[in-house]
Amino acid sequence: MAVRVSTADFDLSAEMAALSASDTTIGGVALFVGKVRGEVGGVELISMTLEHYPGMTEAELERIEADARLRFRLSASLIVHRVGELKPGDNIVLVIACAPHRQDAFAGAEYLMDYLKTRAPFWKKETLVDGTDRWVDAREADEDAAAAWASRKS
Amino acid sequence: MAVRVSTADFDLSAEMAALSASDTTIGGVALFVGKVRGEVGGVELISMTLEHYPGMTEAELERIEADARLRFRLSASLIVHRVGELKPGDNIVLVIACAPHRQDAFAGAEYLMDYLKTRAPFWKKETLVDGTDRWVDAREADEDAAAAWASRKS
Amino acid sequence: MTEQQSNAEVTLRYFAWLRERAGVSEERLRLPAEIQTVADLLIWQSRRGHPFDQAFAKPDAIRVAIDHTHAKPTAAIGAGREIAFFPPVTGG
Amino acid sequence: MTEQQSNAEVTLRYFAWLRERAGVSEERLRLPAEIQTVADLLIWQSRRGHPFDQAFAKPDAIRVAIDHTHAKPTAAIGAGREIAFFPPVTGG
Repeated sequence: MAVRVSTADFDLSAEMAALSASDTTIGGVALFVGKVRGEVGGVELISMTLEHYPGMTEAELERIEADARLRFRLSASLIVHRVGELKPGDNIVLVIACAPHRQDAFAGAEYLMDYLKTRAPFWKKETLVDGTDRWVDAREADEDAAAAWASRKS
Repeated sequence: MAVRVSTADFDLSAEMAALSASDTTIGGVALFVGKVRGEVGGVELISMTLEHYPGMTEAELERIEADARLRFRLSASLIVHRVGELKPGDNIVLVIACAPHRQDAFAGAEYLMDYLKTRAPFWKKETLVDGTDRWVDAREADEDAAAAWASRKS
Repeated sequence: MTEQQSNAEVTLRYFAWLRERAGVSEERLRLPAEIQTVADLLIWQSRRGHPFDQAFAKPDAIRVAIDHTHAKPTAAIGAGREIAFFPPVTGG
Repeated sequence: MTEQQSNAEVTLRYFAWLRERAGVSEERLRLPAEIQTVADLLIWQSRRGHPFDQAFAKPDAIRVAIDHTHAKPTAAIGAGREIAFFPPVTGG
């Protein structure tokens, strides 16, 4: 179980190997990568700048990971989130969930993402080609996705 | 959209880059890797040999991918499945689903895996440390997972 | 040409434990004309004698594909040229 | 020490558009003793005058964390040493 906040990019293959290579009880690994999209409402995006709350970010990501471990049978997990200025096509976030069975791996990764989106203190600011700068609004759909786990059995 | 059957291993980072690097409408990439586990019912596994039905395998995987594209908003997808003799810890299968939004990416990857497990003509034979060889039985839970999609709205 | 031989030649293929029990991976032959459906074909296999009788003793455990497409027991063989027999799949 | 100053010194932190509108990222001060809950604190901020009055004009749009943990409006400030104000998070 590990969390990391970094300006640097990550390498999927290396991260997955580090997490799963030594554990042959792992039968499934689910990964998710969030990327910067090139357009916002039809307007070209120049860059996206990610701010976070050092200290709380790590604490919150670790709480989310611990909750996921209580809920699903996970062998290992990782959350890497980038901060600073990113460009269209750049990676933003990586989540990995390793488990004996694929259902736990998938559910674990999705759970980590849903709670990361609604709980971890990151904020995105978009700089558009028309010269405007704007803080991204939180999406109600993300709140709903996280809330749905609370009413699910597993 | 692509499918591949191969004795060779795959590289996650390279496959994801090939699939998503040129498309900045992609906001989320969900990946799943299935791996060979080191034990079967408490008995150590020496190797797993995968047989398949050349021709039908590719046709079936392409049908599953086409179905997933009808059902979810996917930008790109990939299925790579290995055949031949594999060892504990080896990768068996890779599924990638790229989408503008993470829900479609996750659902797409899970759908591809659920149908691959119940429709694609692969068969696993396990060689155990006690000298026994046995064909793996199909799991009812896998049939249930695929059947559940038929009754879901999305 | 008699009624029994009016079906065209087909390729039968066998996979996994069915291949091992049948002792063959592929054969070419003309099916008797009275075989119309997948279910008919499975019954015919179970009556072909050793080793097919044992390989096909439990037809419910056997899946069939016609020309690379899954086929239910009620499916017609029709103009299918390659018919495959195998256990439920276990990939992934 | 008067009643008003009985609270210990705390660090207040501001993030994203709240930081920009408040014009400060961090400040250290003693909160008035009557501030017991997160809701009290948000009301106090909205009455501090420019630029806090504008930054905190819509308290429903503001989230609060006490010592690196999310806190609801009803939560007590208690012995919290670091209190952060920020908009709903948008990472991932």
